[in-house]
Amino acid sequence: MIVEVRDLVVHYGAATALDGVSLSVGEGEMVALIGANGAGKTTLVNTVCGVKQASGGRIDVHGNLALVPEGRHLFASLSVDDNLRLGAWRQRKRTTGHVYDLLPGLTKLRNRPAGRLSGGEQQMVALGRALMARPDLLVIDEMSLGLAPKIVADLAAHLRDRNATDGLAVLLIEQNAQLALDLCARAYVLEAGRVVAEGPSGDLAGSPEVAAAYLGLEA
Amino acid sequence: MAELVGYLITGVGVGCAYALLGSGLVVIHRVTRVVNFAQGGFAVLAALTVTTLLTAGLPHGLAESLAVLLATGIGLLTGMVAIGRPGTTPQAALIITLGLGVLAYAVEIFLWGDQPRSFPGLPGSTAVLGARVQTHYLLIIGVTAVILGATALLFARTDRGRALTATADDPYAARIVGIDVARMGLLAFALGGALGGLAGVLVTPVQQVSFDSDVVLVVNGFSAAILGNLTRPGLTLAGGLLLGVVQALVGGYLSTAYQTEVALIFMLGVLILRSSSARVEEVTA
Amino acid sequence: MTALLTVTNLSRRFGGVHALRRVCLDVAPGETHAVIGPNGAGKSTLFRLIGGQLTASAGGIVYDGQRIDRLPPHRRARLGIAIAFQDAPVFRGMTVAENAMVGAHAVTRAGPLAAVLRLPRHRREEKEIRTAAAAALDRAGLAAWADRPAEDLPLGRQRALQMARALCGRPRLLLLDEPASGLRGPERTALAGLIEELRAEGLSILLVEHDVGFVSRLADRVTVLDLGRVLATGPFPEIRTDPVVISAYLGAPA
Amino acid sequence: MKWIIALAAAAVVPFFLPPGQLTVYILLGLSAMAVVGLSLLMGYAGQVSLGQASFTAIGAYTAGLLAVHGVPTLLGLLAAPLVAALAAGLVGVPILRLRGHQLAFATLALQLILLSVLGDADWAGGAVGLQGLPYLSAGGFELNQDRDYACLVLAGVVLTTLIASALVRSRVGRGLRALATAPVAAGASGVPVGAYRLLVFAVSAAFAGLAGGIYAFYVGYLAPGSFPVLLSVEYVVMAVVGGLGSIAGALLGATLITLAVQLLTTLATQPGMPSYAPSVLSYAVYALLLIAVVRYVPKGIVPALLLRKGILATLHRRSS
Repeated sequence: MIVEVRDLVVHYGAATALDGVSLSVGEGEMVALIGANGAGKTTLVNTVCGVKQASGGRIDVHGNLALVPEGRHLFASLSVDDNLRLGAWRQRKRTTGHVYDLLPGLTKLRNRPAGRLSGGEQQMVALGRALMARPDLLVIDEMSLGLAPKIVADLAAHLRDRNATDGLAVLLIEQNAQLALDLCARAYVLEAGRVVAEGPSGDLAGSPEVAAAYLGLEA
Repeated sequence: MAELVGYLITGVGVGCAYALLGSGLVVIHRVTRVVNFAQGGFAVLAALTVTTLLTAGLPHGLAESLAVLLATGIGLLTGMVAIGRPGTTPQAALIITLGLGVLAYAVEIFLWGDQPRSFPGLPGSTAVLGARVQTHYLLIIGVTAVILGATALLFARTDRGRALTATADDPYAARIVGIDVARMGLLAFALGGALGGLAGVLVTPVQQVSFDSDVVLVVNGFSAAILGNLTRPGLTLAGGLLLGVVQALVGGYLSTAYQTEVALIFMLGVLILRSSSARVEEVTA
Repeated sequence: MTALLTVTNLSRRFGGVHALRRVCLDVAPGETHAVIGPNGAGKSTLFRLIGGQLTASAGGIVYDGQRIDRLPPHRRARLGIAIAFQDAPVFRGMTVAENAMVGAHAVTRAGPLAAVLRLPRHRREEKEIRTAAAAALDRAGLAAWADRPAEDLPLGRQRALQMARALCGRPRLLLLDEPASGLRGPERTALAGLIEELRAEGLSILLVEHDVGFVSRLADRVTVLDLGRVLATGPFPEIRTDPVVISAYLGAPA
Repeated sequence: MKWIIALAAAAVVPFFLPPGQLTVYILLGLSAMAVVGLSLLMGYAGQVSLGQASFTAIGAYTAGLLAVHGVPTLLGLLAAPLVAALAAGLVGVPILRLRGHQLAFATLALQLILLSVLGDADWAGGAVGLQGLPYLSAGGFELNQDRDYACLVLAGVVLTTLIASALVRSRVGRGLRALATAPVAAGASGVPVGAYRLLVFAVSAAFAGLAGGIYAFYVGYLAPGSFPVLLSVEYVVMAVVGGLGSIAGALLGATLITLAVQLLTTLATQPGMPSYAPSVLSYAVYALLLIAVVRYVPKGIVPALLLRKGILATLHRRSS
C-alpha cells in the first residue's frame, strides 16, 4: 500500500467534513474517489497531502506523493519552466527535461507566464509540476473541472500511459463519475463525509450511490 | 541648466533611497500580504547605529555594513513577532508592525536621544554636465543600482527567489510543493530589513534623521511602492525616482515647505485612481 | 404571462476567460427554475450577476419590467430579490435572531437619526422587524437557536439561517445558491419541504443546484449550463433524456 | 445598572481630584470620545484609520478660529463636530474605497497634509498656532475652572456613548455590524454598504471633532504640534486594547492607557531619572500593550472578558 487511511475524522470549526473515512491505494493502482460537491473530497485530499490537520484516525504513507490541486493553483507570475522547477522543491535535482519528454506539449510554452495559459494548458502544467516530484502516487483533484471534453480525454490518456509504463499509482478525485470509473479499476463513493460505496468500477457503475453523486444518470 | 541637472541628480539620489525602502515594503508585502509599518524604523535604526559605530572608531564601510546587518536581523525579528503566530491576519500584522515602530522610538530615544543626527558620507563634489553635486549622491545611485539589480536577479534566477514569488502567488500551491511558507515570510522580512537599513544608511549623510523620521520615510517608501501596487519592483523604482525628482524640483523652484505634500498627494492620487479602476470587480464595496 | 426575471444574452469575462457566454433565461411568477451544470459551468457567476455582486460584460437583466443590471446589490434587494448564499457567510458576533433581522433591511427605512433620537417610527419598525424575524426563524426551524451566536450553528443550520434572513426581506424572487450541498439526509428533506412550501405560496425561486434528485423534485423548469453556455432549457424529464446534455456530462468527445 | 454605577463614579471623581490630576481626567475624557468613534469605525467598517487625530484637529481649529473671529464660543463648540463630520464626508467618498493598509496610509497621509497645511497657513496662526482663545461661555456663565471642563468632558463622553450605543442597537447598527463581517451578504440583504461606511466614518470624525472643540477652549492654545501622528496612533492603541467595536472597550482602553502612561510619567519624573525617561516609557507602554493585545487577545480586552463570561454562563447553565 502507498496510502492507507483509517477512520479519518476532520472538522472545520463546528462542522464535520469527514466522518470516519477509510481508503487505500496500492502500488501501481488507479483509484477513483467520486462524490457530489461538498461531500468532503477536497478535504480528504488536503488531509492526506498534509495541508490540513486531521482530528481523528490515521494516515500511513509509504512513498512519494504529489498533488494536482483543484483549480490548478499554478504560480501565475512564474514561467512554465519555473513552475515545473518548484515542483521538485523537495528534491535536490530540479532539471525539467524528463517532464518535457513526457508532456511534449509543454515545450513550446516553457517561457510563458503560467497565469496567461488556457485552462487545458494550465492543467497540463499542473500535472507536469506534480510529476517533477517523481511521485509514486499522483493525487488529482477535479481534473476535468471546466475543461473541454477533448482535453479531458487527452489528460486521461496521459495518466493511463504513465500508469502502464512507469507503474505510477493514481488517486483520481472526480465529479464526472463516468470518466473516473472508465479510467480507474476501483472506486470509492463519498457522500456527506462518509464512504457510502466502494468496489471495482464495473460493479459501481450502475449503483444508486453513484447515480446520486452524478448528474445525468439519475436513478 | 546646471541648476536643473543638480536638482535632477539630488532628486534621483534621494529617490533611490525611497525606492530601496519601497522595495523592502514590496518584498514583504508580496510574500506575506503584510504592509510593514516598521519599514521606516529599519532605516532610522541602521542610520543611528552607524553614528555610534563611527564614533567608536570603526571605519566607513564596515560601520555601514554592520548597521545593515543589524537591520536585517531586526527585520527578521519583526517578522517573527508580526507573522510568527499562525492565523494572524495581514490587518492584525499591520497593527503589530505599527506597535513595533513605536517600540523602536523607545529604544532609539533611550540610546541616542531625541535630537536629529547625521554622519559624513562620501566627501567632496563632482561635476556632472556642468553642475557640481555632492559625490555622495552618486554613491547612493550606484549602490542602489547594484543592490536592486542583485535583488532582481535573486527573484528571477534563483530557486529560492522563485520560491518567494511562488509563496506570494499562491501560498496553498507553495505548501503543496513543499515550500515552507512561514520561513519564506521570515526571509522576506529579513530582506525588507536589509533594504530598509541600506536606505537609511545611504540617505542620512544628505538628510539627517531623528527617531521619528520613520513616518516620513515609510510614507515616501509606500508612495513609491504603491505605483506598482505594492507588488512590482520595477514600478517601485520608477515611483521612487519620480517622487525624489519631483520633490527636488518643487524644493528647488517653489519652496521646500511643499515637498512632503507633493509626495502625499501623489500617493493619494495613485491610490484613488487605482481603486477606481481595480474595484469595478467588487461592486458590493 | 410575462416573466418576473428575464436574462438576455448575458456575458461575463474574467481576463480572457469567458465565464458566461450569451446566456438567456427567464423566471415566471411563481415558478421554481433550477440551473444545473458541473463546477466551473458558470452557475455562480450567473447568480452573482443577478444579485449584483458582479457586473456583466454584456447583456441585460430585467426584473419586474425594470432594467436592474447597473443597480448596486442593496437596491436590488429593495426591489424584492433575496439571496441565500452557498458559502453561508453568517454575520459573526451577532445572534441568530439578529442575523435574520438584518434581512429586513430591504423592507425597512428608519435612518440613523431616527435611531439616535428613538423616534416612534423607529420603535414601531423595530417591533415589526422582531416579529418578522421570529416568524422567519420559526419557518426555518431555528426558533430554538434565536439567542445563540450565529457562528455557533452547525453548517446545515447556517444554511437554514441564510434562508431565514432572505425571507425576512419579504422577497418576490428568491435566489438559492446550492442550498443542499453538504447537507445530510434529514436536513435536505427539511430544506426541500421549506422550498415546496414557499413555492406553494407563490414565491418565484431561482435555484442553482448540483444535486439532481433535489432538482427533479422541486423545479418546474431546468436550465443546463456548461462551459458558460446554455445547453438546454425545459422540464426535467425532457432535460435528462437530452442527448446534448448527456454527452456534455459524460465528458465524451462531442 | 453597571453603567449607572460607572457614570456616578465618573461624575464624583472630579470633585475629589487635585488640580493636576483633573487635567489627566479631562484629557482622558477627550481621548475617550475620539476613541469611541474610532472603535466604531474600525470595528464596524473594518477599516484601520491612522488619521483620527486629524478630525480632533479640525474640530479644535474650527472652534478656535470661530472664537478668534468673535463668534460666540458655544456656536464654535457646536460647529466643531459638524465641520469634522463634513470633512470626513468629503474625503471619505474617495478614500473609503480603499481597504486595509491602503486606507491606513491614506488617512495617515491626510493627517500629514493637514498638519503641513496648518503649519503654513497664516490664517490659522501657522506653526505658532492660535493663542489666547477665550473660555467657553454659555448664557453668561463662563467655564473657567478645570472642574467645569471636567463636567463638560463627562457630558461629552456620555453623549457620544449614548449616540454610539443607540446607533449600534438600531436597524442601522445591525446593518453596520453585518457589513463588518460579511459585506457581500449584508449588501444582498439591502444594506447600503458604501453609504453606511461613510456614515460611520463621519460619526467617528464628529466625536473626535467634539473632543477637539472642548480641547480648544480648555487649553486656550492650538498648534499643529498639538495633534501629532502619534496622537492618532495612541487612539488606535486605545481602541485595539479595549476591543474594536465595543463602546465599553473604547472607554476602558482610553482609561487604561491614559492611567498607565500617567503612572509611568509620574515615575519617570522622579528626581534622579534621566530626562528622556517619560517619553521612552510611554512609547514602550503603547508598543508593548498593542503588540501583546493583538497577538494574544486579538478581540481586545472587553470582548474577551464578555466571551469568557458567556462561556462560563453557558457552562453554568449546563451543569445546573
